[in-house]
Amino acid sequence: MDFTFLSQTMITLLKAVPMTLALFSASIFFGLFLALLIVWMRVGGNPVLSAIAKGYVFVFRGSPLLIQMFLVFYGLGQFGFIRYSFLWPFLREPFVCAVLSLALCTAGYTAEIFRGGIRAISPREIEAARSIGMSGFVLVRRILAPIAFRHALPAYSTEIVLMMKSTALASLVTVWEVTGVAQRLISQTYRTMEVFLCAALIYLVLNFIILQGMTLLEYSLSRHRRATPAALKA
Amino acid sequence: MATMELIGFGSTGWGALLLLGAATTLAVTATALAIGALLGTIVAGAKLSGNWLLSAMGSLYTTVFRGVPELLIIYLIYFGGSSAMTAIGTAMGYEGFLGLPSFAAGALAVGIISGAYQAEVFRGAYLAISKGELEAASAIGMHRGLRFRRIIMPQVLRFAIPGLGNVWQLSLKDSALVSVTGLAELMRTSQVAAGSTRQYFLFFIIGGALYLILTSLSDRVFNGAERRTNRSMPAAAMGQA
Amino acid sequence: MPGQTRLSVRNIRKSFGTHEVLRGISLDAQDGDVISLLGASGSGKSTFLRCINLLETATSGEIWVDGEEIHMVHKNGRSRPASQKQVDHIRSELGMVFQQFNLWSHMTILQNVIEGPVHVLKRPRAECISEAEALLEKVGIADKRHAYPAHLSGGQQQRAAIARALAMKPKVMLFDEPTSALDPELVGEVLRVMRALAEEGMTMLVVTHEMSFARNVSNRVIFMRQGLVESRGAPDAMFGGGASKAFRQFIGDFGSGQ
Amino acid sequence: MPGQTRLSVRNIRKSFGTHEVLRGISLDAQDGDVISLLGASGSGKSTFLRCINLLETATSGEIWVDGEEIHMVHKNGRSRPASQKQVDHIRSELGMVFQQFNLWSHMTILQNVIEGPVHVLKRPRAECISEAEALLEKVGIADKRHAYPAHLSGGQQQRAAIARALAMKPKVMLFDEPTSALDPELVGEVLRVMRALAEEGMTMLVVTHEMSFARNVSNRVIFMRQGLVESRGAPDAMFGGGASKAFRQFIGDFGSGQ
Amino acid sequence: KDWKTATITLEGAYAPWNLTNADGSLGGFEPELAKILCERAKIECSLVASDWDGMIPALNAGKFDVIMDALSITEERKKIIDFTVPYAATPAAFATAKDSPLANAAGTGSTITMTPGQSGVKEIEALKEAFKDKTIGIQAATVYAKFVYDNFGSIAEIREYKTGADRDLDLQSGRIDLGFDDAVYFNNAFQAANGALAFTGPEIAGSIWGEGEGLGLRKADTDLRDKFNEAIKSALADGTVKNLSMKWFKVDVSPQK
Ligand SMILES: Nc1ncnc2c1ncn2[C@@H]1O[C@H](COP(=O)(O)OP(=O)(O)OP(=O)(O)O)[C@@H](O)[C@H]1O
Ligand SMILES: Nc1ncnc2c1ncn2[C@@H]1O[C@H](COP(=O)(O)OP(=O)(O)OP(=O)(O)O)[C@@H](O)[C@H]1O
Ligand SMILES: [Mg+2]
Ligand SMILES: [Mg+2]
Repeated sequence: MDFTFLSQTMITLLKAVPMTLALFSASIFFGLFLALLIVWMRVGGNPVLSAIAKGYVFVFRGSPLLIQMFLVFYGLGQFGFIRYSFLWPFLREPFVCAVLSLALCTAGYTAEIFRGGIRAISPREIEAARSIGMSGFVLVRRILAPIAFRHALPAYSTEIVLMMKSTALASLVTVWEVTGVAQRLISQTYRTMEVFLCAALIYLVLNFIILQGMTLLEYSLSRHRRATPAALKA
Repeated sequence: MATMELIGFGSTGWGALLLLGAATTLAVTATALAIGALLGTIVAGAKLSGNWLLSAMGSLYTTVFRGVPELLIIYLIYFGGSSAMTAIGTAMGYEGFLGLPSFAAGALAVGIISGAYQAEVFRGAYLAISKGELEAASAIGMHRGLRFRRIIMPQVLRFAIPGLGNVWQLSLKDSALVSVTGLAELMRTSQVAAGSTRQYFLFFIIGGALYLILTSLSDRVFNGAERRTNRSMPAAAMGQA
Repeated sequence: MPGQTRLSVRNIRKSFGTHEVLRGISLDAQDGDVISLLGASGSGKSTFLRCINLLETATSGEIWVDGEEIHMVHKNGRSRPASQKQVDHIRSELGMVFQQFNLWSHMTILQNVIEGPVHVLKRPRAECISEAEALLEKVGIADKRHAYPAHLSGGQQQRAAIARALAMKPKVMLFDEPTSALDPELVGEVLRVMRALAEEGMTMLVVTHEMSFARNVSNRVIFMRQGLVESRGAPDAMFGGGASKAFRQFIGDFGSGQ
Repeated sequence: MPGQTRLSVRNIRKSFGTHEVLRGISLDAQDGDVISLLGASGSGKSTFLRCINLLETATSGEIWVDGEEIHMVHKNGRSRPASQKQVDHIRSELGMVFQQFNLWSHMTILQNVIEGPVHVLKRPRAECISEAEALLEKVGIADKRHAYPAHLSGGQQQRAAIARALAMKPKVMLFDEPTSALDPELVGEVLRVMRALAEEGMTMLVVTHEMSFARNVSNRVIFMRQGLVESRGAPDAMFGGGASKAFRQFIGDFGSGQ
Repeated sequence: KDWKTATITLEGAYAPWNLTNADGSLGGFEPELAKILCERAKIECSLVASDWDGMIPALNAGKFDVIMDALSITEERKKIIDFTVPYAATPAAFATAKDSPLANAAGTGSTITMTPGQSGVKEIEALKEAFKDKTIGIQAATVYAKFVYDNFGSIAEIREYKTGADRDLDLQSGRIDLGFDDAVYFNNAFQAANGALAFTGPEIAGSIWGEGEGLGLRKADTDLRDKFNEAIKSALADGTVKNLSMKWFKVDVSPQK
């Protein structure tokens, strides 16, 4: 084992971590909003909106992110009307495009995950809410969302971890995050395994922290299912 | 016109190669899903077992294989696997190189990853089963295995189908990374076609469309399964006012 | 105030697939009316209550709450309420206690009870909490207010469900077997609570198997059979032997015994 | 045959956290014994039944079924059964009807009923089906045999749960409020079924709020209060006024009225 | 080991060096050259396509014996694998949109020669003046990338792409102003861009780009390397490489020495 090489590699890669985190948090943030909008369209009962949401999920969940990102970044620039529109100053920026395509993609997945969570809610509890006059937003906020979120949490933490790894594709559009830097190092040094192991370690640590956080969240949100209520213990 | 020729099935058309790529992708993904189902069941069982050692091992598996970039796992299995096999071969007196075939290495790698995701899906589905129904099964003396087969499995499948649909999608796309093993699946075929003809947008769009076709086929399968398992659920509580 | 019609149902029908569960049921309830709904298992009692607050949409028929008709639209052979707003408003005036309790599993008992007042009626939280505690006291589970539903006994859950419905201070209450999981002592107590509510003028529709309640607390009895009203009348008349043969057979011992 | 001890419970205790729900309960039941378990809501009746068939593990105490002791191991202050095999075997001889029914939601009613006989007792399927149909006929829901639990009324679900437990032909039956969702006519019928079972020699432990059952069908009554047996005795003695003050208050009207 | 057979890998998607035909067969400059080299070395070769990313590890893992994929001979790579003598060496140049104000910068059409580490070349100084504050796109981790960083890093914004093709698309859409790469590669790219792109400034040749492109082999296989060295030398000497080069690149890429 060549420790000087490993430590140098590690330092180089660590410098790219802030970029990875920036891509990650921005795309999770916007993706979540978009996903909520899509779920709302999907289950809201309006057939037109529901069909649009279905189509969205189909396209963004069904095709590889690599292709989506390529088309968003390189494809949009091929159209004159976009190049000369007010959007171009934004779309010109690689970071914006990377976040845009990451968020568009995760929104499709997240929407499906939350829809699954909603399906798992006991119909009886929904009825009880309707019977006191809850509907629309209040019903969602007070009953559906908390229960659905709790059900969806394991799948959603998976999706978040996936997003962390998906940021790796951003080097395709000249945003150099951890994986991109690792690949660049590899094409300079050809020590594939060592460099990749360092990168893997970084992702593993980042994801481990996220998963641990999600597990804690899951635990604190499932007090009602634990055998003995904490209140009775102490 | 030139476009139609490029994606057609004539001597200058890429149609046949792209379809072959799609079929390879489908085969890799399906094999991986089967491997993953087996691993996922075992790992989910370990995590739910209540035995701390087993559940720690299960957690380790899901954390590592979800947390480490897929590409690396594919590398490890493809290159690491053949180094190991070559070493064993040499020890047994065989001269030269022994390798996992690309397809086997790719499907195994994607399967191991998919196993981590399926484990989480199964675990979530298990937790969604009504406790009362499990108690009712214990109360008539169903032993573990029977309870698993008769009560847990059917309900886990019911709750897991949407999640499995997601895992299928993931594996479909992870299979695109298998191209580093030299397997000509859909993604690599699209890239080769794009690079050889310099028609990048055309072939990426065609590639994307073929992925969507694969998705819609698999969606049909999963939706059908979902509908069938939903017969026993009360009429849609969500749909109406 | 007395004599004002709170709830009026006209010729409600409901089918599940080809199975017609309700075959034309009508009913009027004034302020302070306590109506017992009796009937064999599967005769459609729960379905009838669920139709009134629109958890099921009746295949046909009219429903008026507090003088206001619930508007329905009919399309492709299915009907649904015209305005969600109206439905929400009406539901907040109709309390419901479910046969299976349907408590929200992710909330403690106290949270279950204040949920409606705080988030639907938008009343101040502190006020709702003190009212809720009084209600829980009344039904005898104040000590369980921070427990989750899964940790309660059947009877405790049922009482929590009653408290949750009462916290909304509805004008009309729909009870689906509100004492099924209770012991005789508690039954007596819950019935006392209900009697007091009736005296305060609350209108109540109660599905029950508790004949003593039907006889002693309610002022009208409706006996359902196979989706139709088989007979109806004042409790004394019904239990006094003046009712149909089917009803006499239904109440069995209870009719003859006393 | 008479006189053989089927079920014997010695000094069972059970705590949830610091809350001691059962504080030392003992019981012996012979062939054909029908024991009514009465008690206020929250007094620990369901918990007691659940401890007997080990759905909850008692904190301490001994349980003997059909002369066989259930072996327990104690480790780090927690106890659990020593042999899962023994537990499974014993459970197949102990029938249980749950307060919340707990039907398997992914199976039709008929499938629910034949599940145990076919897959636990490994009896021929055709035979089980015809027996199951006879049982469903007996409890009056034969027409619902191909429906799923979610599509049944409360009373129908409860009867399905009873049929499911009986299909196992257990030596001892544990009933948790088996008639709570039933109308008086059906209550009468279900009690008739239970009386017939008792005559065939089945041992039964019945949590009930149905005083007429306790008085007329059972041969022993146990009254629980705050996790202890407050009083026990023959029904005539208990209801005849010889019982404790707490019991007299508990049964209220029923005691005085008749 | 007695080399009767060998497996040669290439990407099959880097036209015109190597490409895949629609029927799945491999074509381009390198596959045709490979055939000739193997004949001369008396080795039966089989060509397999594989992914660029996994190529060098796969070579060392033993999946194939030779890499022939426009692989530049560099010091870093020499640490991991062995190279034959070069069979090609190409100049590099800037490209820009034909209608860009940067088109036809000073020296367009001429060729200058540079050595490693050389600075103060007057043509380059002129370009620095012209390209001030512009954005230059390069392919990451190439010798060209190092050159651009060294000479233009202080005056222009540099953006790194994973592939040259991606960079060309951005050059067309105007997201970047200039690209810098292998001139032979650009020649081919300009055709695909339908004449929207053009060279600007002089072509830069010489030892600054290293020795050129050679075959990559495992370090242990020196005998195989020697066989191919002989074959390459003879193919260079009798003009075979030049003919193939004119066919595929329209210019001669054989190393000048
Ligand atoms: N899982 C649990 N965790 C904590 N407390 C529990 C749990 N299950 C039951 N309890 C508490 O134990 C006590 C006894 O409950 P149990 O269900 O045995 O009562 P019960 O006698 O069956 O009452 P009911 O007639 O209302 O069904 C109750 O106070 C209840 O809150
Ligand atoms: N969602 C449903 N789908 C199909 N059939 C249903 C559904 N809900 C109820 N039914 C049927 O409608 C009939 C009436 O059910 P309902 O629940 O109204 O009876 P009930 O009078 O409340 O009986 P119980 O006293 O047993 O609760 C029953 O035969 C039941 O099987
Ligand atoms: Mg009902
Ligand atoms: Mg109970």
